[in-house]
Amino acid sequence: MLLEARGITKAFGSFKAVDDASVTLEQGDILGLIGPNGAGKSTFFNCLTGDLRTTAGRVLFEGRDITDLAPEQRAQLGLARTFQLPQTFEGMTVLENVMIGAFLRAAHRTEAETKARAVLERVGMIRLADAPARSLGTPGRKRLEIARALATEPKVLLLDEAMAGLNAHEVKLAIDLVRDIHRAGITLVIVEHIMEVIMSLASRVMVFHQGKEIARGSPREVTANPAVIAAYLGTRAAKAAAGHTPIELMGGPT
Amino acid sequence: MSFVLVQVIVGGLLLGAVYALFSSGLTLVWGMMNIVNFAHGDFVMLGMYVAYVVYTLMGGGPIVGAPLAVLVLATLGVVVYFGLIRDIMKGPMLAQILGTFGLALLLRYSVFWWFGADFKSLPQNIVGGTYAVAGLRLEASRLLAGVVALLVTLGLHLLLTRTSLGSKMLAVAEDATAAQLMGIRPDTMQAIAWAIAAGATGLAGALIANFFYIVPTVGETLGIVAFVTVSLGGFGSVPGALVAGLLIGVIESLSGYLIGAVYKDIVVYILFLFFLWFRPQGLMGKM
Amino acid sequence: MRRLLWLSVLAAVAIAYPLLLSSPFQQRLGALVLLYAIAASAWNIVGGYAGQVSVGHVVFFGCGAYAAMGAYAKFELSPLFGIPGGIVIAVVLAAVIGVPTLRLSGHYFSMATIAVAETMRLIVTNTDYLGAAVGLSGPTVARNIFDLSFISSLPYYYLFLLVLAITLVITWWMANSRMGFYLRAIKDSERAARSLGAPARRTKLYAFMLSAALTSVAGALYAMMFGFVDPESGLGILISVKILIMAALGGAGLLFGPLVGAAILVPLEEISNSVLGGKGAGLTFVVYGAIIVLIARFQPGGILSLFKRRSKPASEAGAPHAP
Amino acid sequence: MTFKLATRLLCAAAMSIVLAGGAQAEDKVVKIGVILPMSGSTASIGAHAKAALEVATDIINNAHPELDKLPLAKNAGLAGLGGAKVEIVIADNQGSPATGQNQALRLITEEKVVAILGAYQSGITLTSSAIAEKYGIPYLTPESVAANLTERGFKWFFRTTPIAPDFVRIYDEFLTDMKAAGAKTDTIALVHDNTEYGASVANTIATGFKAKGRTGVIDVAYAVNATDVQAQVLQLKEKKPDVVLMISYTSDAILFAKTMQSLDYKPPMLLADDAGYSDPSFIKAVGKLSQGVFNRSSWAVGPAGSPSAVIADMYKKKSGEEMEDTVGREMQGFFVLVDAIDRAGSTDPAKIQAALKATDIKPEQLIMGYKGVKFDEKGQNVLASAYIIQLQDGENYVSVWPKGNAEKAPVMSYKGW
Repeated sequence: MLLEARGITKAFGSFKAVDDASVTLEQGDILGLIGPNGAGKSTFFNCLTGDLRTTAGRVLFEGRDITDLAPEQRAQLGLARTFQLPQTFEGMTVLENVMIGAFLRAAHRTEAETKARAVLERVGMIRLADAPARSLGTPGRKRLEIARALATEPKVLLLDEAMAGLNAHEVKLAIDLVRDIHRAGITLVIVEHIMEVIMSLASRVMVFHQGKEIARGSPREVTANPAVIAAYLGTRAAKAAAGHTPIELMGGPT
Repeated sequence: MSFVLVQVIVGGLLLGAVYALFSSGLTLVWGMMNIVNFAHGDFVMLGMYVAYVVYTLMGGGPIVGAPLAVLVLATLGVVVYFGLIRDIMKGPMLAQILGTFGLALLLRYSVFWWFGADFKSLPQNIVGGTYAVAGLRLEASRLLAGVVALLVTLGLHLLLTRTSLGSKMLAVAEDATAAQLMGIRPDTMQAIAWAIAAGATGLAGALIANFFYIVPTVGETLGIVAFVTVSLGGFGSVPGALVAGLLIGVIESLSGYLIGAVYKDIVVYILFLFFLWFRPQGLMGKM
Repeated sequence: MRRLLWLSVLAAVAIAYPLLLSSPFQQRLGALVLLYAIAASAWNIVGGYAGQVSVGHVVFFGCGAYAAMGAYAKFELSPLFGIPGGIVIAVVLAAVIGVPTLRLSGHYFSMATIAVAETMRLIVTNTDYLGAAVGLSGPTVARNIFDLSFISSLPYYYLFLLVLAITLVITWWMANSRMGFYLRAIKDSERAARSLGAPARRTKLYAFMLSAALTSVAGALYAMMFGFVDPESGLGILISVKILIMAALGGAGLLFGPLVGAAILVPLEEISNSVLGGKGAGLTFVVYGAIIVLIARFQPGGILSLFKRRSKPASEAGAPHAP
Repeated sequence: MTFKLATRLLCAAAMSIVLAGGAQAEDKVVKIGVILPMSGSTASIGAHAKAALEVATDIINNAHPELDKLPLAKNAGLAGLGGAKVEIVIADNQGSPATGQNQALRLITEEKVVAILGAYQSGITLTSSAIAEKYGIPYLTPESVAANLTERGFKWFFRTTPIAPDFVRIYDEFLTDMKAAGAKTDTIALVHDNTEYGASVANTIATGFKAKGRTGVIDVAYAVNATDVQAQVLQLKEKKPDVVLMISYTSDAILFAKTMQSLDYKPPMLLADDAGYSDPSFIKAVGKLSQGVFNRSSWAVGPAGSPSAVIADMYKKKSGEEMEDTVGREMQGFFVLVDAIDRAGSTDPAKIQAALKATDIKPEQLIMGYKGVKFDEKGQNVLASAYIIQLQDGENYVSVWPKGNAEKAPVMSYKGW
């Protein structure tokens, strides 16, 4: 077992954003986290990365308890992430951005630069290496985030809505990139709004609603689950929508 | 509790109200625009000089001086906003420190150039003497400042929480781009905020002038007090500045009386650092 | 290559300056520029590269100044002996201040450093051992060369030049190491930097301690040159602001930014004071203030950002390229 | 290359200074450097002192037979140097010991002054005189009172002003006389700030009083430029000292007067140690709240036609202010320095130094109430002294002690407002 979360609860005051959620991740998985806005999937995600401290529950990585480790320590162990709103290092070039990731496993500048260039080559951004990162648009920034995370040589890569704000063509390119990453042996956790992405990528899906896990299984199982449809649309609408597939309801391709 | 101690505490409360009064403008722009105004103390100083000019030219007291100070400083606030702040806001925090510190020197020494370095003072009791209430001595000019401090705090708080202007200003503070999409002009809102903040600061200066000395460098003394008050109260929190001001006033008075006046500022700073450790967002600030 | 050329020109100018402009006042101006450049460069490590705007850096400056003067006044040693002590005190103090305050972001950090500096100034003002408000004096008549009490500013000039060169080399080396990259990343987004494995707090703390140590050296050199330190000149918040302004004006986060800032502001201040100060109308500061305002308004990134090498524009930056 | 540009600018500016200096230099001009606080929180002192020194320069450079008792006044210019004129070059110390030292260097090396007068704040006098010592240029401080200044073994440093041990003697004698006249002087509160002036003077007075058997000394210290002094006034009100001795700068002096009135506190006797209480701004601001305050001053206006009255008049014409002790000491120091240059008959620093060492000025040749001017081997004027003056009407100080010099009898109880 690569990554495991047991009974994660995260409360802000009296409000429980995540309530007793558990998950296990095996080497080679692509786990999709879905749910409507405010369902708690992002909070759960941030508990896995260490950006948020859990109120209760444990997080284990390769059997080791990492609940109390800071994000940088988890990165050291092989956990990498991207951000929903890209956190580009604005004052640096594209290459330097990736070097920050590469420095995790490279002590010297030249070594980090070599590694970063290799990663840029791999994600198809080598031509932009010397461009200032602030000149990138949203798709570029999203991809740069992935490149930076890859440069840390992670075992698990957690993508937080890596495709939000991209057009259909760009989404396609991004999906190809994720597949490529997966083929390289990296396990993935994806938080995503776009069902198409989940459907085409995820091997397993976990659905959140109001802080609780309401369903899990393969993408097809989950999307057929009435509780999931109800969560997305409300109970009444779910009844009315009976007969449609959740993919259609959730704005996926028909 | 000894009688003197009561007088010390009452004196501290009045002093604290004054601190709150000249800090409210700072907390407003700091919270709304995330900008540190190093020239704040010099805005207070300008308010004091307006009161002084009103008195020497026409013998007027705070009834004329205070509104005029509000007007003059509010105008200055708008000018400073469009001339400087609007542009340095886009820059790094360092540019803001640079710009407002330069502005502080410019204002301070322009006044110095015009009025000279001599200490000025308005006549004692320009606002109706001192009252003895149950043996406590209350100076009318300080009482007036205290009452105005409460009114200004209340007024600013209501403005921000209860009026559409206030919610527009807060919307700009929250996210200028989003506010712009909703049809609010960030420029106008921020200029208004600067006018209000500078006006309130000018008012504070005009009222403090009734019982304090007036000199071009007085802003240095008052500015740092305002900074501590605002950070203790929480950046952007007007009620926070009031509570922090009162707290600092009472602590200064008590420690000045009980421990010794040379240590009172140390007590305040250490308390402040202690607070930063446990509650870095200040008394009433949001994270 | 071009860079190397410029560097050697700069070095040549710096070495030749006091020989070309040899009046004592010009030499002293040169020495002062270098002295402030040392302090501002030291500040630049934490304020420029790491983006942690410390307004209380004078605390470390004071550590050095008091240690140097204390070595003489208390133990009759050469003030030079105070330098290591000053560094140790500054570094320890930086750790004590840094651990709690570096978690704070932005303005809170600035305010905390102001409060620490003011507390320190008030404590020293009331400590008789450290000379209280009267301050500590250095050797007025040099007993030997190690007292560093010279008539000419020339020895100071070259000493400062050496220390500045060391400071800049350390800064350059840091900026090109993992630490420098991490600091710049933390400045832009601490959260992202941490997610990529940058130990943000530790890195900031190290930068703060390094900066404190170098600032302390600047303070010691300052006290040696002027032969005196008191709470106002060694721990006054105005010194912090002055250092900060020089770095910001030249270009914070750039290697030569602080030097450029010092090379502009120090002569501006001294010369405008020499020309206008005696008239007593405060005009010195009107001019000084106006110039700072104008630079902040029109060149918010500092003077050097004007000359910064334009990076290649990312013409197709909008879209990523598929492999 | 910005550094190069700056260097070039610097060159140009420095050259223009030199050129400007060169253009002004005439054959028979003796330049004297003056370092004063012309900006910052003590700038008003600098402005007043500047006016006083301009009056003094006028007295020296032009014939003033009405002041013939004073050396140098009668003839135009310096007789000892063939009628050479004196020119003062004022530099702003900006309240900073570093700036003070830089300016001392500039005055010596760029302006080629033959001597320096300065620098008001003791810390700045300390750093700027060190430069003069290294260059071998006479340095006279008319004002700075810190004890350590004359303890450095300097050979070029002189001080005309009375210092803290002199204050102890003066206050002790004054209080003894007042006690004989019926005032209670058993407990004395020393109210002082924590600056180098306030703390060191209070310290010396406390120790000195103890040595003279005055044991009832209460220490009330506060931080300079206070925002509020209510706690201190309440402390005084509670402890009820017989005498309150104020050692304060103008800002705090004004605040104390206002607070005493609002808290209705009148000590039986209020005695001030010069500084803020001598500032004309203090009298204008709160003189009417401080009627009856005693003050130490070496300055007192004599009868009409006396040198001090003539000078007070000239000064008022120049500055619009009343003459007072601080600027008086400044002016006196300047006269002593120029007198030495005149006697030296040369602008050679060593000769001026020798002349200063040989100074022996009699009381009638002075504008201030010193018993003369004569320097000991450390450079301190051993004959420095002061009067006690009183603000009886709240508008003008009159000298009330010692008797021989008194204009009016002291009014015992403090009137306040």
